[in-house]
Amino acid sequence: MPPVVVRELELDLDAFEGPFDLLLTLVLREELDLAEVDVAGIVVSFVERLAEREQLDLEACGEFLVLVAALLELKARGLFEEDADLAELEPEEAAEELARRLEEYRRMKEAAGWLFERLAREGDRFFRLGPAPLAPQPERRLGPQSPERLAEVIRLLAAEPPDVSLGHMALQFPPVAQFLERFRSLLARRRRVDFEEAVAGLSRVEVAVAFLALLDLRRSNEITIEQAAPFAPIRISATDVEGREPWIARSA
Amino acid sequence: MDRPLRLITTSPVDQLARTIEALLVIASQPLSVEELAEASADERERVETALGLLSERYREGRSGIVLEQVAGGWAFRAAREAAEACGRLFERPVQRSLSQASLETLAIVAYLGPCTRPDIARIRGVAADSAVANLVERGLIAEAGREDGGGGAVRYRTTPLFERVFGLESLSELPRLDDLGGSADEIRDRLAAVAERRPA
Amino acid sequence: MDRPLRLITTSPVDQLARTIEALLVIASQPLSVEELAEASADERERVETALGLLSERYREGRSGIVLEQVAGGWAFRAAREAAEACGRLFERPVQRSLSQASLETLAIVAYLGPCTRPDIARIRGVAADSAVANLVERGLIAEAGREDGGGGAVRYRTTPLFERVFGLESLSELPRLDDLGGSADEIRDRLAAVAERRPA
Repeated sequence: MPPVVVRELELDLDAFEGPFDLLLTLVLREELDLAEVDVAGIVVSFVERLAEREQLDLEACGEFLVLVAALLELKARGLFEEDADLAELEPEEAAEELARRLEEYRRMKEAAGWLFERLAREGDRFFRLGPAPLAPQPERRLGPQSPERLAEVIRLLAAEPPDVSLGHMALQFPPVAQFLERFRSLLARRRRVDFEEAVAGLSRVEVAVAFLALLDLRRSNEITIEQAAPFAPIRISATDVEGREPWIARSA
Repeated sequence: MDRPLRLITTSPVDQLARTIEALLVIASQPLSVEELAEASADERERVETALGLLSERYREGRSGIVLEQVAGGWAFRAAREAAEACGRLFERPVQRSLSQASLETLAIVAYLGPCTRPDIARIRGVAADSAVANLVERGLIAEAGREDGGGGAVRYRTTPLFERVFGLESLSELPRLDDLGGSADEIRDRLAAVAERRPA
Repeated sequence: MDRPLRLITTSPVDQLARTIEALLVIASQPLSVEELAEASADERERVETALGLLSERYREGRSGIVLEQVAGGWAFRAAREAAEACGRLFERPVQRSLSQASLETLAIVAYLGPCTRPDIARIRGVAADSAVANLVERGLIAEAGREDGGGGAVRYRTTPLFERVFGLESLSELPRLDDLGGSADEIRDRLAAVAERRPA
């Protein structure tokens, strides 16, 4: 059976249908809102693909984990920009928090499954919606109201919403283009660049965005990415104009 | 003379009668013999026979549910002996206050003048359809023409009943909101701007 | 064994049972024992006894009208055996099936409600706006005030219609959250195993 090629993984999500690498590209170009993307759906597609094989494809798993982790982090940034404390978490704490959220979501998914089955079972229960044909007309009477309540409600609607700072997000979420330029200028000076080295000292969000920039460069065939083993250093080199090779993410 | 046992045997007409009971108890309108025959996939004559059985079963003095033939067909109603109890059920206690959704919608219409459902939704940040329908049904707001000289969305304004309930001679007696803006337009712009910054 | 004759004698409980039949046949919502007792001006215990009699009379297989305990009260519905006939004449309360997104949103609101759209998005990891709008339109969830004492995002809760459509006596009939989903430890162990493989 041929190896699982992660970037060719076919996805069928609510917000997107097509191969995984197209999805990444659209997200990077901000043509697709990450908030609309069901990452769990991507994971399920991948797991289904893996299950078709008899052997566990470790290489594909590693590659997939890295990609999905980057996607999740970006998405988490977008959805919870007010959770500034999340960025300060130690890796163990972050893993704990992630496990807690995954668990919560999994329970809700099961609850949704329970509701689905219940609805199917109750499909033959018919009851009347609305008033009976010959029922008396109910009269809804409203007691005296104070006009002050109306002014109060308008003032509440005019009050600034709590804790929203868009500046925070702009600060924490650097544009991908910034890293595209950074890698291009590095590679103009050096034949080969070590990813870890290039992103040393950056925050985790910045590293994630840098990684997505890397994938975008790979897509446009500007660079070649090599990794000897999972978690081994990622080496980036500029692609020779004549000899553009396909993307190789090899394991030892 | 009672023959309720006939309804619970398994002879076909009794089964048809049960189907008709089911249809009538969930109907919001009287059902004609044709509708009943079509829904139960049975013949008109047999439906009429079944209705005869049911009229006998559901009649005054024998059941709290009474089957009645009215203009549009057949329908269940409450027995007269239960009229007093039914009156108590439908006599709603005077409601002391409106829901938050209704209050916000009403305040927007009162302060900003005739406005459309999209206007209200933009300021509240959520769809206003059910709140508007509720206030129209209560007679607190009413349609007031359409936007753009007739072609656009329906506008709503407050009614004289609204002024009575809120103890106002006219809308000009509403508490002033000078701190939010000098005119309805200024207040509208301010509310719309805040709404955009509110979490969805 | 059938005893419909009991309902047409004039003993007081049978008369109360007829009053309750009348109330239930015209009610738009399930009626609680309290509401029935208040409308019929009778005692709770006697209302419960009468409901016991009526449950026996209006049950599946015996009558086309079925008395059920649902959404915190008692209500008549059509017998299941008449579902086909009912389907020819009426729309199901939830005619089209709900999407996965809507079901998940509904589950979150049912378990954690009242909650806001950002709360739902946080758990699902996907924006919930269209699912929420869809559920509001179907009447399965409704607005329930705003967060932060009035100025924040709109909160939502499930409606009595939700309980009726899903045939729930109350929300407490939903499976316990603790019984759903695997153990969190399993996920933690797997994450820990991945972390250990990473060179320091």
